[in-house]
Amino acid sequence: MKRRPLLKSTLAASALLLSGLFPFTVQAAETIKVGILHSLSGTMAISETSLKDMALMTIDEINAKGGVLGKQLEPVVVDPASNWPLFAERARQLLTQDKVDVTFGCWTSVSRKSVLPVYEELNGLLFYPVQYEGEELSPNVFYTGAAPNQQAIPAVEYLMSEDGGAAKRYFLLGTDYVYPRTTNKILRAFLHSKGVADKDIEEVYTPFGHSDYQTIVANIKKFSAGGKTAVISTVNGDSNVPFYKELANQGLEATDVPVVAFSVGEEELRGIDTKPLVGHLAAWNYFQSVENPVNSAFVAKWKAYAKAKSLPGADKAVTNDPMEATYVGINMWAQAVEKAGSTEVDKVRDALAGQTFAAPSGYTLTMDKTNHHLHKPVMIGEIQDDGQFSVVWETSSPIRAQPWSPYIEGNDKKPDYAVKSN
Amino acid sequence: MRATPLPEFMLEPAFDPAGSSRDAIGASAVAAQGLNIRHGTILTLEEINVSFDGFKALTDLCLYIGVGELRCIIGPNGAGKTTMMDVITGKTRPDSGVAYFGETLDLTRMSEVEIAQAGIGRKFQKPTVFEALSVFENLELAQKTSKTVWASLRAKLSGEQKDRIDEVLQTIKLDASRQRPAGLLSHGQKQFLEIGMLLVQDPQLLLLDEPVAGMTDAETEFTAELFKSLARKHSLMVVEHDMGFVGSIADHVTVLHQGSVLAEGSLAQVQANERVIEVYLGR
Amino acid sequence: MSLPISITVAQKAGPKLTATALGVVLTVLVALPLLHLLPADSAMYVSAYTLTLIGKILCYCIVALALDLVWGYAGLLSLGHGLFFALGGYAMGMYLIRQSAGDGLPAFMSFLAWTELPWYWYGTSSFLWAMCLVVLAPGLLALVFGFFAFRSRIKGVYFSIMTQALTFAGMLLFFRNETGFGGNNGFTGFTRILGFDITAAGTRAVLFLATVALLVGSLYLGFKLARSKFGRVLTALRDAENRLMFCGYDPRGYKLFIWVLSAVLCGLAGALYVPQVGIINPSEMSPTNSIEAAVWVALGGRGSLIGPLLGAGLVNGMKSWFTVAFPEYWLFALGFLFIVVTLFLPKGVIGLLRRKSS
Amino acid sequence: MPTAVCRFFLFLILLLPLASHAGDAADFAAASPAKQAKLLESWAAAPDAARLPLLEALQQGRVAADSDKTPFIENAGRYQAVEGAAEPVGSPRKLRLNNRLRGLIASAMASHQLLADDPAVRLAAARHLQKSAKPAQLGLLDARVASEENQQVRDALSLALANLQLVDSNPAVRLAAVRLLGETGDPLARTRLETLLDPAVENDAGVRTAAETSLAQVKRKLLIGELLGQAFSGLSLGSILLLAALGLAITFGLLGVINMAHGEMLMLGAYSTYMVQIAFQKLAPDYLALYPLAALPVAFFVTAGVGMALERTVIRHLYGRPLETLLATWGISLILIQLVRVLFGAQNVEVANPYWLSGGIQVLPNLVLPYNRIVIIGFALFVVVLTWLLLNKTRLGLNVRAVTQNRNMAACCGVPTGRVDMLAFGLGSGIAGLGGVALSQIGNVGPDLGQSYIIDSFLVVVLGGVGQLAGSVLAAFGLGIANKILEPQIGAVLGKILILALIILFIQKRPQGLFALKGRVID
Repeated sequence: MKRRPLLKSTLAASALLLSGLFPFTVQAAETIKVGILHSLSGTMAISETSLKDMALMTIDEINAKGGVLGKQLEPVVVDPASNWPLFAERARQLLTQDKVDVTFGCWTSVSRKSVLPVYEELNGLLFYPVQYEGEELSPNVFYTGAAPNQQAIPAVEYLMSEDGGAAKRYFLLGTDYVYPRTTNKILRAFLHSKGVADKDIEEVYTPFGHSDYQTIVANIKKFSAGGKTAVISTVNGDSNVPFYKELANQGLEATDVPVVAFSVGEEELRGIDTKPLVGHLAAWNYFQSVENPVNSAFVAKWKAYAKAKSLPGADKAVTNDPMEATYVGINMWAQAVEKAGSTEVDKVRDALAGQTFAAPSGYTLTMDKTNHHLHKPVMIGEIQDDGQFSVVWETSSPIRAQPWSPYIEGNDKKPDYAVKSN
Repeated sequence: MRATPLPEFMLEPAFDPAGSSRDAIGASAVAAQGLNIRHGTILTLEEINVSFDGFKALTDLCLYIGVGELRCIIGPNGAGKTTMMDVITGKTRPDSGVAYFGETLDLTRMSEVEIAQAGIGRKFQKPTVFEALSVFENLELAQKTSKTVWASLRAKLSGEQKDRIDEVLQTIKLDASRQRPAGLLSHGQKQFLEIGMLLVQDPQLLLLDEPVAGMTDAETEFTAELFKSLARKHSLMVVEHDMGFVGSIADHVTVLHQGSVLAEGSLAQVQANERVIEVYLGR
Repeated sequence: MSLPISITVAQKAGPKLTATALGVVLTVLVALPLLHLLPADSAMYVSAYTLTLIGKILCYCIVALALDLVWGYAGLLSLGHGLFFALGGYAMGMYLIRQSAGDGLPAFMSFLAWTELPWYWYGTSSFLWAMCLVVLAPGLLALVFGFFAFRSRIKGVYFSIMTQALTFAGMLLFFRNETGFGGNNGFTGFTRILGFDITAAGTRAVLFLATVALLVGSLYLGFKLARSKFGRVLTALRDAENRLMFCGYDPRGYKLFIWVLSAVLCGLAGALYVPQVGIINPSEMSPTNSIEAAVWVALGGRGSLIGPLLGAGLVNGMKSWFTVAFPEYWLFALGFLFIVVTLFLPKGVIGLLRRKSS
Repeated sequence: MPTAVCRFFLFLILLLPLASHAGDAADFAAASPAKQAKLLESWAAAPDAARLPLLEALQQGRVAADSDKTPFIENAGRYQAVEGAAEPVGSPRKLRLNNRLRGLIASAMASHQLLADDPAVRLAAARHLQKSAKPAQLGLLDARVASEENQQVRDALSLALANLQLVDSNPAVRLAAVRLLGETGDPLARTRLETLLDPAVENDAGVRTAAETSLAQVKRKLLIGELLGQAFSGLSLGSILLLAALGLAITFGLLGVINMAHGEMLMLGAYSTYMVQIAFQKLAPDYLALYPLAALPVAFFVTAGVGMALERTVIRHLYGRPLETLLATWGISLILIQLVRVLFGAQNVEVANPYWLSGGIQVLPNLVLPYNRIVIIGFALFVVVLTWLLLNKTRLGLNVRAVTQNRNMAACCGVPTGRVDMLAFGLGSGIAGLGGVALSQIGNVGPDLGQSYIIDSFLVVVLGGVGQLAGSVLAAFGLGIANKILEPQIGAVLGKILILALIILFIQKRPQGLFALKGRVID
């Protein structure tokens, strides 16, 4: 009886090691596999879960129409659990074990940066649906969210206009990570170019998950005594509730100091009582409240889907910009596969250039011929008391993305087409 | 838990039963340690005051222990006996007062470890041994040797050291249990093990807090013999409630009361002292 | 009380069987990277996915082992070992990012408009110096923190919470873009290591073998320590620190030694982790990661060296499997596992294996 | 149909006041945003009581226009023509306002309200004009100051006027205005006075000197407001930390359970609040404002129940093995988080502040104390007192203290230790639930709510000294205030890092926390 413990532990250890060799996948005949790489647990689940559901809905819709190339799409959903190394691991698994033809996923920049080398190494295809800081252009990624010039700069232009309140001073408030930092850097350069002096720009960052905005709101008030002020908020999703609550309770109203947010959409407003926030702004490329037939159908479909799948909070289901970007991305990919007649990445990539799609935003969006970004319209929405936005300003036509912002030094030398990062 | 076989390096040559179990300490000599005891006093406590949040645990306590003396400390509960030991071993810093080990070592300025290394050994009121280690390992750790990290990383027991441990194991009658984890010993056995650990540590001054609590009569008697044999070569300070035990070992008794010395002398003397009777009988 | 189980296991199993069992595991671990070198269509081919997954788990195993040395033996529960792991990882990451950036600045710095490297980046393009940093950064931090903590005898829960505060502060610091470590994005997009392509099969195999070697080395070291007098002093320290002091041992030195050693092991594990998973980011320092490491150790059975390895392997293996198989429900499974193990397996998995065998 | 005709005329007569200004609403509805702004500015300069209903409706966003650009006012879903009795052609659409227009509407509204009968309304209007008055309103203000009877309103108006008079051509008027502004503690006055220091702007040396004196006065007042504000935010943050940590002070501090699921108890408390809010919305919408009060007992009993169930099933098997409670409660916390995520969704849910917790009280011109924070400070103290009473003045408290100090002895004395453990854990969890109710009023309510408070909670309890209620209170307020003193100096991120570093240093000095028990400690 003396000999068993180590033997057993050895067996257990090797069984464990082997478990990694056999991922659990069911092979179905003649389907096209589509990877969905969104966090369903951990801190990012709050934002990404609805993107997973939207992707599934879109795939259902395409399948109902007969699929792509006569084959059904088979979604492979995995949970990278808001853990960045796990994102890379899951991506490698999707590409090499499940052999998916395309992946829709990621929300944070860091998760995209984490999987990027994997997609480039294995020549995979990733659709990234969220607005981001730019400074990247990979041949293996298609960016269906906004680049800074498709969101931040038009928003500031609006704030400078008479209708936007003709702000003279700008309080740039963000969570301390790359997207706010880069965006604010671009904005500062842009503001300089418009003649705003440094003393009229204040840049403040808070840690992740910051929940006490007393001091910051007091500072905004102080700052705003020096002239018409607007706050440009790149505060990360979760911290917005305490920020807006503090703003309302300290009596800062949108008429005095409007806040324009780049990370607050319909989904985030679900967790906030919006009555005190009426008049604050957000800049996106799509709002649920946009009125056009495509959008009405899109919203209705989503609500029905949420109800049918009894998703949590289905009775209050809303659509938002990244969801629209996911929807557009999957549809464009399907069109491109049809055009290429193959799911091969290189062929699909070529077919995607110049692909168009009538999007819920009411515009026909075009995938740029070279730079892997969509041409998107920009809309400024005002928060309403029902948690929706009403569009107060929009561009007359879609804008071409500038992933390499001209306001960052050295970017003028970067090519405006996709190159592998190594 | 079962007794576990001993790793090879711990296996010992047979112990020679002819060795003197009485003289367990062996040939250590107090004077050889470099401790200055010119005036024949190994421990000096003068005007010691300790208070905890306003409660005065020790008040102007004065106490002297001579070299080779066996001193018993008695006193009712809360008299300050354990606090005094804490002061001597550096666990509690006195608010004021003088505490010297020998003539030169100021105990109030030394850390617990320095005090232990200087040669004061202590047995706790509640027997404290290293429960996860075997009896043998307990003694091995306590043994007098270099105790730095580096030394312990490369430590190997010499034959001489093993002999010492075996000798002490015999003395404290735990030879048969040498491989048992100390946590499985009975209360009395733990008491003996702790005494054994003091023996291998070979201190010049031993502080023993209620050493015979939980022992049978025979064990108590044996302990008394052991302590008497230790005196002269070592100095002992024994705190005990068992008057019979005190009577059987002590030549000199100190009575503590409310943090200071109430009486000192032979057991008969202090037992006849009016104030002592008052304190003990509450008259 | 728990006897250092490793000793008992080794004693009971006998050196021969221990060697056989270790030999089997080792053979498998050495074979895996070699099989990875086969052509991809070969039947025995081990994919890069499998290799990096197991490599990652092995790195976690080293962390678990390091944590077991301080927790299982010295009784110091650290809830901040993720910090040391991440520091080692960052030191390696600095080298890797310099490799891929070539002569220029790393990309994240150039778009913050920095024109030169901060002083602490000096020399990181040298592999040797980076390796020194891998040891020095976690080692020195552990030394300084440990020196003060052990000097003022912080122990038990106080110690745990302080280490947690330490790693939390580290995380916040590294999240700051101005700290100069890429902020939230950390370092990614590594291309070369020592001039070799980091995605090449050969490089992967070597990295994997290095991890195996480090694991075996730390295990050997752990066994040596556990069986030395030093190991026994640690156990004594864990159970009765005061008694040990009255025996004349200064616990500070002992604690400091094992604490720094453990931190350095974690740093080394982090350094091997980064090139294999391809990213290092401040979330490695998040307190939850460190708590998870404690959970691996407790699950496997602390104070047993082998147990924590099993724990780390088991939890991470399950996590990898569950997040694919039941993405929505894996947290339930993991949570129940923790509860069941604590309630019914107080000595961890290794305790169960031992009980079955007796 | 004579009656019908009569009625029609009567109706027209009633509409007369509106009709007499026929055109205002129609002009507005037909204008472009830029024109609308001009209109509003002109209305603000020449108030007319009859325009008030229109402005009110505009302010509330109830003005709509049909396809003929005829203006209507919406009233409970029905559209009523502003001028005349036209029926809407097609369905009217609300006028689209932007922030600039809203600001101008508020300003016009204020100048109209200067004519109101109620002095309180006039006062509020005058205060609003201090911020927003435009030079075009100079004449109006001048006239109102002269005719205003109420002293307070007149003072407020004089200040509003003074703001405009700073650019008056007469140096004497400017001087008087500057002197008057020195009396206020208004942050806007500071900016205005600062511009006067420039000789290029203000050519009169006397006025410049006066501006300097006034500016110093204003700055002093502002500083007071700022310091008070900092102190208040420190207290407020402290009270939040305290509420978050108080439950843990019992489950961890007294019972010794390293309760990693404590954060999830806070989360459950917050979700209970959400459920109560939903129930009120469905069942008793009239009393919706009272839902936080009703949520208190609900949250307490829900979390206490969950806590007791956990104690019975899991934690009771782990007493004496504190570090293993870490593992088990960590598992519990994972399960609870995912459970809530599955039941309520991963997104945050909406918990609204009722009216009595919204807004704040303006203490000084630059100091607003939000009601929710004031209430939470009071609530925190209330819970502390309650806990203290429970632990020190009741049989249960005595038993709890007995069990935590010496379990075996207590059992020997006939204390039912099992039941006491259960109740004590339930109490700790219940208090965490109360904390959750408070947290729901200032931050997110989502599955991860607990995770963001757990580290701070442990820091508070440990810093205060484990098992010391008073220590936790002191530690919470200490941390809160220290945080708020550091934040304005070095920013939120570095501030937080520095606080953590300070805690680590502090524990060096007092390894057992603030309130450590001194004396003989035997181990």
